[in-house]
Parts: sequence; C-alpha cells; structure tokens
Amino acid sequence: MMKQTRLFQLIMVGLGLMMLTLLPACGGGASSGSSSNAPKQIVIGASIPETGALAAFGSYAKWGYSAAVADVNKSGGLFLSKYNVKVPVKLILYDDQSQPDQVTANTQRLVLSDKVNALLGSATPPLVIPGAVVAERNHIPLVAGMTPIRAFLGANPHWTYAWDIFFDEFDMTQQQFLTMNTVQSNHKVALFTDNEQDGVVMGQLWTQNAPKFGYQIAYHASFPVGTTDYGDLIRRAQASGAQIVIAQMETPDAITLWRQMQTLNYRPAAAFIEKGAEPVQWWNALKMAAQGTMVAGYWYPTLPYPGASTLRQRFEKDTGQTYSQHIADTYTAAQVLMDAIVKAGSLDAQAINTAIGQTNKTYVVGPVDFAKGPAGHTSPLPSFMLQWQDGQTQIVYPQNKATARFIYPLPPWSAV
Amino acid sequence: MLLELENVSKSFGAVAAVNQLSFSIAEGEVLGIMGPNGAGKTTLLNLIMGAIPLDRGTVRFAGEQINGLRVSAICHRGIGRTYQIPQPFKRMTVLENLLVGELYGGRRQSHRTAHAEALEILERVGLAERRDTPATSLGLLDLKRLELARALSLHPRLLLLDEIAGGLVESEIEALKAILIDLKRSGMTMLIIEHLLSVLFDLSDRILALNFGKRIAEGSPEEVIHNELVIKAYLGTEATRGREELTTIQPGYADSGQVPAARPDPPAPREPVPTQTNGQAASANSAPATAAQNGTPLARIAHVSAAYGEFQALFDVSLDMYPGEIVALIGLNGAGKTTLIRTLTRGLPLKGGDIFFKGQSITRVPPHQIAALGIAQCIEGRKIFPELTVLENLELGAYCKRARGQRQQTLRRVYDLFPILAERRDQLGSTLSGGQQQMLAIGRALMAQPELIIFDEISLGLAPIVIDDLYRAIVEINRQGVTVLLVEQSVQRSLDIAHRAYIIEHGRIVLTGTAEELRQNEQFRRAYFGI
Amino acid sequence: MYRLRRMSVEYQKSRASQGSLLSHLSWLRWALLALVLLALALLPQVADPYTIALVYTMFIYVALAQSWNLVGGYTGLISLGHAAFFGLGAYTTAILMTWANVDFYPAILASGLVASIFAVIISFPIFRFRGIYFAIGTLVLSEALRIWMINWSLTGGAQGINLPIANTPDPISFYYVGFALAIIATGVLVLVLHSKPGFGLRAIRDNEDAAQNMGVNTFMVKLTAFAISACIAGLAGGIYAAYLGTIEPYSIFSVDWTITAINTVIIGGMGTLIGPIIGTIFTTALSEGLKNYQTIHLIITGVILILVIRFLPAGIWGQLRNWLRLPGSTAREARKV
Amino acid sequence: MTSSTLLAGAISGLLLGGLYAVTALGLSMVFGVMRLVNIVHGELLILAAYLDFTISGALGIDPLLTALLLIPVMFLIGYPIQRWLLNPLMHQGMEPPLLVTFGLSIIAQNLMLLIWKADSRAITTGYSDVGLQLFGVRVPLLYLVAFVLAFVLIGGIQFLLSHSYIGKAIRAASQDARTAQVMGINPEAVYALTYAIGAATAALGGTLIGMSFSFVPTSGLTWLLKGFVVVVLGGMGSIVGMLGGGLILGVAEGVGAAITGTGYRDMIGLLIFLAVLVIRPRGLFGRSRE
Repeated sequence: MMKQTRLFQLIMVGLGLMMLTLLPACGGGASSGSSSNAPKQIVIGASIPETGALAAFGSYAKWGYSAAVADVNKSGGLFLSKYNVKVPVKLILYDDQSQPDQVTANTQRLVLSDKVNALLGSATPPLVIPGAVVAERNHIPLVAGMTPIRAFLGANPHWTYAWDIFFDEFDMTQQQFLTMNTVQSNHKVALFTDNEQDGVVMGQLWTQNAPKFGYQIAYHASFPVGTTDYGDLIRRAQASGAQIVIAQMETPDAITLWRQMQTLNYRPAAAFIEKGAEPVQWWNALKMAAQGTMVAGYWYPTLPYPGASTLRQRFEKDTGQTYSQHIADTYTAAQVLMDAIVKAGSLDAQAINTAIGQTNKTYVVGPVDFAKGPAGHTSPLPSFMLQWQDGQTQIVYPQNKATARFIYPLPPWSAV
Repeated sequence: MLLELENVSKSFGAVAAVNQLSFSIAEGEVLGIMGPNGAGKTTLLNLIMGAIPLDRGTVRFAGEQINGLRVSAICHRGIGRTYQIPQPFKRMTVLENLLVGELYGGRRQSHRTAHAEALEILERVGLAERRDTPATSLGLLDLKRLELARALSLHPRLLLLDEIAGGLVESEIEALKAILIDLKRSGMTMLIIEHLLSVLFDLSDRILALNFGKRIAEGSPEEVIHNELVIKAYLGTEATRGREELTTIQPGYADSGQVPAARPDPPAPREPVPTQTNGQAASANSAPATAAQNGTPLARIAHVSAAYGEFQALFDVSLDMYPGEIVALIGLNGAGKTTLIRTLTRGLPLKGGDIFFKGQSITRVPPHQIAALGIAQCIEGRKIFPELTVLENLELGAYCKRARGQRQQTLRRVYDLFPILAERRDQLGSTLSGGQQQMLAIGRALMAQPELIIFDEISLGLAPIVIDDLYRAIVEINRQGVTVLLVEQSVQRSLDIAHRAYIIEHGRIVLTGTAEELRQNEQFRRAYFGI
Repeated sequence: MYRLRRMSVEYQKSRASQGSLLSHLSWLRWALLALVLLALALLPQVADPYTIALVYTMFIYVALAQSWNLVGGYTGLISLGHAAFFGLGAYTTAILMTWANVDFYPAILASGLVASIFAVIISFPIFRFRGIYFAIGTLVLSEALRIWMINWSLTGGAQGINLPIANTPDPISFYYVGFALAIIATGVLVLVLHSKPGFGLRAIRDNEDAAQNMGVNTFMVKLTAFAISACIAGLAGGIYAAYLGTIEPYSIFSVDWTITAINTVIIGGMGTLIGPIIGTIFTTALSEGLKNYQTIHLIITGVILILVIRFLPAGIWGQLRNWLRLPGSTAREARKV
Repeated sequence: MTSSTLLAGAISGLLLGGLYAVTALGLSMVFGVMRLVNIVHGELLILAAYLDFTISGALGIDPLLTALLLIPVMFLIGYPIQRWLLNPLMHQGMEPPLLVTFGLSIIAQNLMLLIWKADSRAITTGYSDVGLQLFGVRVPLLYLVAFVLAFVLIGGIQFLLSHSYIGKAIRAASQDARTAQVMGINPEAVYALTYAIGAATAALGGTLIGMSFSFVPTSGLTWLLKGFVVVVLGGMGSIVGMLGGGLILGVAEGVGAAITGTGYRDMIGLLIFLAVLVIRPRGLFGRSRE
C-alpha cells in the first residue's frame, strides 16, 4: 500500500510538472495571423448551440452558415479589391451547449485565439447577446439572426459592431390577435412566458397589445427556463377560463408544458407557442398532439424571395429533416456579412462594419436594411402566422398568404 | 478562595457524573483529586472550563461566577487546562502552539514579548530545542510537556492538570514531576487529577477523593490514603461493607431497599470445575500446573510489543491462557491492559512477537474474523448497540457462522444466566441500566459460543452489588468450560475468582503467579498502591 | 518562494516583520519573486491578446482559490458556497455600473464589501455547523441564493444584466486589475497568517476545542476569516462581471465557481500559500491542453482531484515541499489531517 | 390564489413527496451508516434516468420494468466506489471522502454530457401524459405510481434492515463500527454493501425522475439538494422518516409554489433545510455522535 502510494505520488507530481511545462506552449500556440500582404484566408467564426436546450436552433444555424460559406467558396472565395484576389472563407464553429457563459468563452477564443475577421451570431437572445458583447469589446463585426430585434436592442441600444436580422416583436405580438380576429373566441388569453430576454420583452408587448385588439390577458405566468412542473400554472390558467394560450418558451420547456396541459386536461381553443413550436422537434416530440398549434413565422419557402424554395429543398436533401425558417435568416446573415466584406474590399474590421450598415438588398429571407429597425443595427422581417398541420407548418394568416385552412378550434384532448 | 464550587451537579442521562459537589482552592494551594475510573474527575474539569454546561450549582473564580461563560472567556479569566490525551495543534510547531496561548490568553502584548515568554516557558518544561518541530512528530512525554507548556503560555492563575503523568514510564514521570514541583514552588495554584498516587501525594497540599461524582474523603494525603472508603473504592471489595457506608458511596442506593448480598460462597475456583471441556480439574493453585501437564495453552501471547505511533505501549509482553482457566490481567489504567487486548483481538498491529490461539498464529487474521476463531470480548465501556433491541444485540453476538446455527440454544443459556435480559428482550439497548447493559455485553459475547472470553473492565462505574452479580456470572460461565481473561483494576475482586494473574505496569508484565501467591506478595501491594 | 509557517516563527523571533522576511528569505528567493512579478508586469507589452486574456483569467482564479484557501485550507471550514460570494460581487458591480453609473473601480470595491457583509450575516446560522454540516449548509445557501436571483425580476431575473461596456476598462487594464487582485489576495493571506489571527485560524483547524481552551474566541476568528475570504471572492466576481459585460444568474452563481476554487486549492496544496498558484497553473494548463475537449478536460480534472485526495493529501506543492525537504514540510502528518 | 389551487398544490405535492422520498433514500442510508455525505448521489439518480431512457428506448421495454433491470446495474456501479475509493479514506475524518464524492460528481456529470449531450430528455410512455381525478384535483398518473412505489421500496428496505441478519449488521456497524468488528462483522464490507444498496435505490428514483420530469446531465445537483432536505426533515437513520420527510417537502413545495409562484419552488425546500439546521444544528441528522 505505502509503496503504491509513493508511486502514485511520483506520477501525480510528474504530471503536475508536465502541465507546468505545457502551459507556455499553449500560450505560444495561440498565435497566428499572416502578415503577408494578401491574406491566405478569411476567417469567420460563430458559437452555436449544437447541444442543450437550444440545440434545435443550433442545427439550423450550422447548416445556414455552412451552406452560405460553401456557396462562396465554390466560386473561389470572396474578392478583396485591396489585394485584387479571391480569398477562400474558413468557417469556425464552436458548441456553446446553450449556455451563455460558454458563448462568451467561445467567442473570446474565436477572437483572441483564432483571430477571426468577423463573427456570426448564436441562437436566441440569451446566447446571441453575450457573443455580441465580446464582439463589441474587441471591435469585430458580428451579424446575427434568430434574435427578436427588441430583445437585441434591449441589451444595448447603441450597438456599434453587432447587427441583427429578425422579426420585430412589436409586429409579431400582433399576429396572434389578428389571427384570432378571424374566428370566434371568448377573447381571454393565458400568457406563459419564461423570464429570459425575449420572454420578458414579448410578455410586456402582448400585455400592451391585447386591449388594443379587444383581448384580455386573463392570466400571465412567468417562470425560469428549465421549469419542470407547470401543474400549478396550468391549473390557474384553466381557472381563469382562458380559451387562448400564448406561450413564449424554449422547445423542451414548451413540450413539457404542452404534455402537462394534456395530463391536466386543459385544452384551449387556440395555442400560440412562440419560439418553442418553431423547430420540427416540436412536432416530432408531440406528433398529433401538436396538431393545430401555431407559431409566428417570418419566412416561408413559397415567398417571392430569390432562392427561397430551392433553399428548402437543398436543406431537406442535405439533412433529410423538415426545413425550418431559421435556415433562411442564418443563411442570409452569413451572406450579408460576406457581401459586406467584398464591399469593404479588405479585412479591415472598421470597413466591414460600415459596409454591413449600408446593406440594402433583398435576400432569401427577404429585404434586409438596417435603417428600417426601430433603432439602428436591426433589420426587421415582417411576420405572419404558421400552424402545424400533419408535420408541416402552413401559413394561416394573413389570408392572402395562406397556404392552408385554419384549423380552429382545437379538438378536445380525448379526440387526439 | 481562588476557585469555589458550590454543590455542582452534572448527570448524563441516568448516570450522575458529578453529584452535589462543593470544594474550593485557595490562592497558591495545590489540590489533588483522586478516584477510580468513572468517578467523574475529567467531567469536573470540563464543568469548570465551561466545556459542558452544568445542571445545578455555581462555579466561582476569584469571586466572580464563571459558569455560563464561554470557554475562551473562562480561559481569559486566568484558568489553564491540560488534556488527559494531549490535544496539540498538530500542524503547528511547538513554539506556535504556545504562541496561540500567548496571543489569545487574554493579555494584550506584542508579538515580540509573546515570543520571548513562549521561549521562556519552553526552557522551563525542557522543550526549547524542539520548538520548531511540528507537534505531530512529538513523543508522548514531549506531548505531555507541550500540554503543560501550552497551559502555562496563558499565564494562568489556576492550572488544571488532567492525568498529566498517565502512560509515562518512571523516568519520564520523575522528569515531569520535577517540573510540577518547581511550578508549585513558584506559587502556582493547581488542581491535579492523577491516577499515579505517587505523583498526586508528592504534589498535593490537600486531596479530595471522589467516587460516583461525590466526595468520599478530603484531607491531607496521609489521612486520605488511610481512609477506609478510599481504600475500598480502590480495592473495590464491597462485601464486608456495612449498609451505611454503602449509602455514602451509593446515593439513593439504600432507599432502593436493596441490601448487598452476603459474601458470595467461596468463588468458583475453589470448587472443581466441571470438566466437559478438555477434561482438566482446575483449581486456583493447580490450574497452571495441570495445564502445563496436559500440554498447550489455549491462547499464548509471546513476547509482544506494540506502539501507538511514536509511543511504545507494550514491551515484550508474554501471557498464557490454559483451557478452563480464569486469568486476571491487573494494572492501572494507562498500564497497557487494553492495548494488550487490542493486540490480541488484532485491533492493533504488533511491532514484535507473536500471538497463538490453539497453536495457530493469529497475527495475520483480520480483526473481524477473530470472533470466528472462538475469541469473544466484552469491550471496555460495554459498547452495546444503543439503538438495537436487547434481542438484536444478542443475535449480533452470534453473527459469525460458527455460532449462528445454534443461536437459539445459546440464547436460552444467556437468558438463564441473566433472566432480566429475557424480560427486556424487546427494549432498546440504550434504555437499560448500566448493570443490565454490562450483562447484555457479557451475554452478547457468550452468543458467539467462544472458547475464550475477554472481560475488559466490566466493573467500571457500576455499583458493587451489581458487580457481584457479574462476577458470579463470570464464574458460572467459566464453570461451563469457557476460558476467561479478566482485565481489571480492582485487584481484590479479580483475585477472588482468578486462578492466576498477571500484573502489568508501563507496558511490561512485572509480576505473575497464582492468586494466592500474589495476595502474599508485598511488592505487588506496593506496585498497586504506590505506597 | 518562501514557506509560511516557518516564516511566522522567524517573524516572532525578529524585531520587526519586514526584517524577518528579509532575514529568512535568502536574497535569491527575493530575486526570484521580484523577477516573476516583473515578468508578469511586463507581459502585456510583449504577449499577444490571447495570452494576456489567459493570464488575466488565471489571476482571477488565483484570487478565488486563495479566498477559498483561507477558510478551507487554513481554518478547516470546507465551504461549498463560494459561488454565492462571487455572484454577489458580480451583481453588485453590474447593478452599480448599470443603474447608478458608478465607475468601475468604486463598483468592484463595493462588490468586495457587499460579499463580506453577506458573509457576516450568514455566519450566525452557518457557524453553528461544523465539518460536513458546514459544507452542506454553505452549498444549500448558495443554491438558494442562485434560485432567488434567477427569479427576482428586480435584478433582471434570468436575463441578468448587461453592463455599459463602454465604461469598462480595456483588456490591458483588466489584466493589471486582475494582477493587482491576485497579489492582494495572496498578500492578505500572508498578512493574516503571520499576524495574530493566523495562529487562531490554524489552531481552530487543528483542534477547535483545544483552541477555545487556549482562549481563542473561535466564532470571532472564524468570522474574520470568512469575511475576508468572501471579500476577495466578491472582488473577483465584480471584476469578472465587468469583463464579461453581460451576466446572468445561471452561470455567475453556478456551483462551478466553487468547484474551480476547490479543485485548484486541493490539487495545488491546501493550507499553503503557493499551492493555489501552482494549482491554477496546473488546471489552466490542463484546460488549455484540452481546450477542444471541454467535457473530457473536466472529467480528467475530477479524476486528478480524487487521485490527489487519495495519494497526495498535501497537494502538488505540499508534496514537492516534503520531498525537497523545505522547512516545516508537513510530510509526517499530511495524511492524518 | 384560491383555496382550490392551494389544495391542488397540496395534493399533487403530497404524491410527489413519495418520489422525493425514493430519491433521498440512498443519500440517507449512506449518511446514516457511514456518516458520509454522498455528493454524487444526484448524479447517480440522473445516470439511472439516462440509462433507463436509453435502454427502454432501445429495447422498447416499459421504463418501470427497465428500472428493475437497472437495480443490479446501479448496485454494481455503487459497490466499487465505496470499496476501493471511499473505504481507504474513511478513517481520515469526514471531509476527504466528501471531497472525493465531490470529484466523482464532476466526473459523472461530464461523462453523461459526453455520452448523452446537453439535450434535455424525458422518459415517455403510453401513460406518461395520462392524468386522473383525485379529491377533485387532476394529477398525473405517474405521481400516483411514484407514490405507491415509494411505499413499496421504503417498506422493502425497512424490512431488509430490521429482519435480515445483514440488515442488523448494517445497523450495528452504523452505530459502532469497532464493536461490530468484534462481533465478526467486517465494516468495510458492510459500508460497500450499504453504498451499493443506496446506489441501487437510485435506479428507481432516477427512473421516476426521468418519467415525471425532463432532465439534463446537470440536473443532479437539484436532486441532491432535495435529498438533503428530505434527509434533514426525515431525521437521519429512520428509513420510514424518509417517507415523512419526502411528503413534508412535497406538500411544502406544492403549497409554497401555489403561493410564491413556480420559480421559487426549489428554493422553498432549501429554506426549510436551513431553518431546521439552525434550530437543531447537528441534531437534525438524527442522533449526533459527540
């Protein structure tokens, strides 16, 4: 025993010393960056949630970013007028496990260690904003999608290096009521919002908008992400007699909520599950139980934007999954960034940043113009209402865009 | 009066550790406190220091009532205390140990003077050259020195010494005594608890003898040592004791109406032992002889030495137990009795020597398999499982395979021996009285169907008549053919029933022989009483 | 470098503390120390941003580790709740800078203060437990605080707070702030440990009852250590928050901060001054070496932690010290403690 | 809030209490016998949940049946931990073993992260979403199942401890290891066995967690803390006490959540824990040894 112990002690201390010698190596290893006049490659980095509660969004972001970069590289990369050459683009993606502090760490590493020339955003405000802050501090331009613009601006009204292309909550939080106006209901709404950035912002907006459209928020539940037991909240919502459920929560939480609503037999006439019901995981987890649930959208393959329908086919061919609108805004975000680099004609962060600001063009997700936002640095996308029908999302409002009949009211649980 | 106690009482559960005790110490006086184990001596110190709250009474120091104050505050009043088992600050050096006292002793002073004074004290107790050694690497004597030095670093007006000489060998004791006498000369007020009467008597101006937490005698060393009660308390022969004396020792005993049994019939050994075991007619005087004739001892401890870390507790100890014998192992506490038992039951690794049971060396056997060999023991302090029922306790006694089978029969035997256990079979162990607990412990040992039973200090803190019952039981058990090793402080009792006895002192067997031989032996009496 | 316990003895011996340090530490050691400090001070001039950021975080970890070391290593209070102090510090700075437009420096000072005040308040219930009970109590307390902050809308609930990054220093200044913090943290320990409280703390660690008998008011001494420790952790939290620019309760109050501190100290060597520093270098090197394998890195850390507890109770530094026979090495009793 | 929501909270909480009791069982046994705070218990629960999730998913067996399969598995995972990792440290006081389990939880957590990723999972079956009416309150069927199982399991363990020889040995060793040794009991073996049994109970506890709630690799801490609360409330040592503790916590959470809102749910237990600790430091884990 004693001998063995001593042996281990030797090993341990040896290991320790090894580590100590290892450190400087790492410090050194963290340097690169070509100083030759024409850069060998353009490095774009992003931290995305490949795992964790937001993994669903991460997978779309990964595809959207990669696809856009691949397209550019097919044609030899981006043309930099300053050096008069085409330079290939290298995309670096790190998984942040859906954790904000991990986003910070990843982005730090992208900027300091990988020396990226520009950044793309993660998914949803809690993850996008920490990354944007790092970009801001290090003066590296960052273009993000998947972040409702008011939440984005709420974090910092005066972004200088961070840009956002997504829907405007103000517009989006009207869609639910507009949709409901097309049918009969008791105009009583039960709100379920988590207390993350977008949850809070949209919770407030719905509370403001409801009276304008003649609706009453009968019950408003606010709760932290990752809540496991919604029983109490559901019972209260039920007690309030609300026929309309509007929720704003992450997909796993939304699934839990919906399941427990079934268990406790609370069946609203209409349910809008914002954010949570966007990815196909929602349908996959609940199948027919999700039939008729609605979620606001901002993109649809049939919309008259360049390459819209092909983008969908391409995604479904690549992945074998059902598409999500997120492939469009992430693809676009990458395009906008790379167009700006070409416009800048160099890798000067300042120049690229300015170029982004001047973007005014219709992309696959729709028209992008950062002047249009309620404040700068945000380009809002018009929203409409989608409904899950047999594993597909269909536009049900506005009627002129509608792609399918509006299922209303939801059949009782027993019928599911 | 520097320290005054006014009918102070403290009891743990049913046991009264300190009972209506009052005494006082004058400035510059040295008060010695003596009494057998469990007399409540250490509890007394804890009460004075405020380490445990007292139930009733008051403690005054220099006129101020101090009971209720927090320990550190009492210490600041000027009371220094040493622990029976040294409790140094292990990872600090000797000097640092003292600096704690110097700096926190309640006297404002600069680090420099603190340092100087600490060194002074180290000189005084003879630790100066060890000052930078971490306390853990000290031997026992130095640890005791440190205890003393640390108490002195408080510059106390009163010094409480708990068994400061315990476990040391003659030369060391002398060394320590010298320091204490020197202290006394310098006018230090001291309260000394000590088993080594030699130390106690040489130092004390006045002696207070306790038993069962009550004063049984007080006065000059001379008076106290010749006091009947004191001798009895130490020798523990209660049989001849008249009722009234009994009551003085046993508060509330008389009113319980029990009258101690008349002297038990001349105990077992004087009758032939039924020979169902390895057919030997054992009698006190013939036992070893016959055993020697009919060959090998049941258990043999051969030249064993053992140590706790730095401190050697046993030196080349040899001891034989022949089948059917009752062997007594007698010695003061700290003499090494329990250590010897622990080596026998593999609780403590040997430094040297060997131990045989039925001819086989058992020094490789893991402790939990000793029972399986047929060795059972009643551990000092009963150690019954408080939250198991009496029955469960007994069943666990028969845990090892060899006994589990016939546990029903054995159980009956035990119930015959101690009917009370049968009555209480479903009570929790903790609810039994001390005596009953001891019976349970014995019964539990029997359940293992052992060939050798070790009884370790079974009479500790028990009322004499209870002890009588236990001893009768032991004789009975032995009569049924079980070999018995009896570990005792109370000489008289053990000699009454033992065939042979070994006297252990400072980890060495100093004397051995048949009960009769020992009774006659002058050296033995001295060895025991230290007078 | 130098050894503490011995120093304190020397310290007592000498006329004045400074004298003693000098008298004890050969000029070589001083030169070494000075050299290291100088090198660290000049690093930003030469190193690339990544290395600077790396060393900066190491400073924060050293501070955090030393803060835990003071209670865990020297006082024997195994705190599993240091995340609470760190988090409180972070939020204090965030709130002051965001709502009250307080400058960065006063804000972080406030962080330290708030953290220690919190420590003092909780000490009254929490010091009634010893050993593992204290450990559990602190863990529960910090988790309760975390849940509270997640739900408390006043502090932004789960979305946390976004600091005005414009008002926060640039990376280089952060580096020096961190540098200062690490030095202060270590320095405070030196001061505490060979002034009077140092003896009290170690006495309590070795034997609380005996310490009381020696007149140590254990409650007050423990309180002092706890408050100082909390203060350091709070400062670290404040600085870190400003550095992040955006904080949310999940990660800022995460038990991971406690884990990091404990790992660092135990691996480096509990109850030693150099241990936490060695530990920080060790763990950082490890995570750098495995930066592409986050989870694997943590698994290995866990394994190492266990191996150290099992076979290297004195930690890397403690063991080295024992082998190099540096004065007062704790070889003998290390396993028993 | 209306009295009806309070009642609902109370009833569903009461049922949930059974689940809490099961999840705390292992923690309580290990603490009771070895005086060891098993920080990794939370991870053991979640590990069991993941195993059940994977196995029942792959083989298409009912999760509760799978749990039965998991019992020996968890037992075998637990045994070596105590035998070779913790036993050698037991004599060094309480902190070193505590810190080792601390290290273990780091390892376990990240292993699960490695294998199952950070995605949140839930064990679903035909009856996961079934609810039923109870005293006019609608509650998930699963809570009721968990409640019943809790009684069965705890009854079983209680019986094992009080009626089997090994059970008595465990109790003896927990009260006085050295004396137990004299009786011929090998404490080290008993410890390992106890720990293994504790881990085995996590098989059921974890499964129930997985079926009633969603979980991620880092969920362990929450359940560890709930475990502490239950152990404290139940009064260490008595297995039946676990049931009491669990029910109290369940109701307190249910009612508390109905009053303060779901977010603070997990905090309620912790506050109770601290309160109890402060009122009876040490004592609360049952008898304290001094």
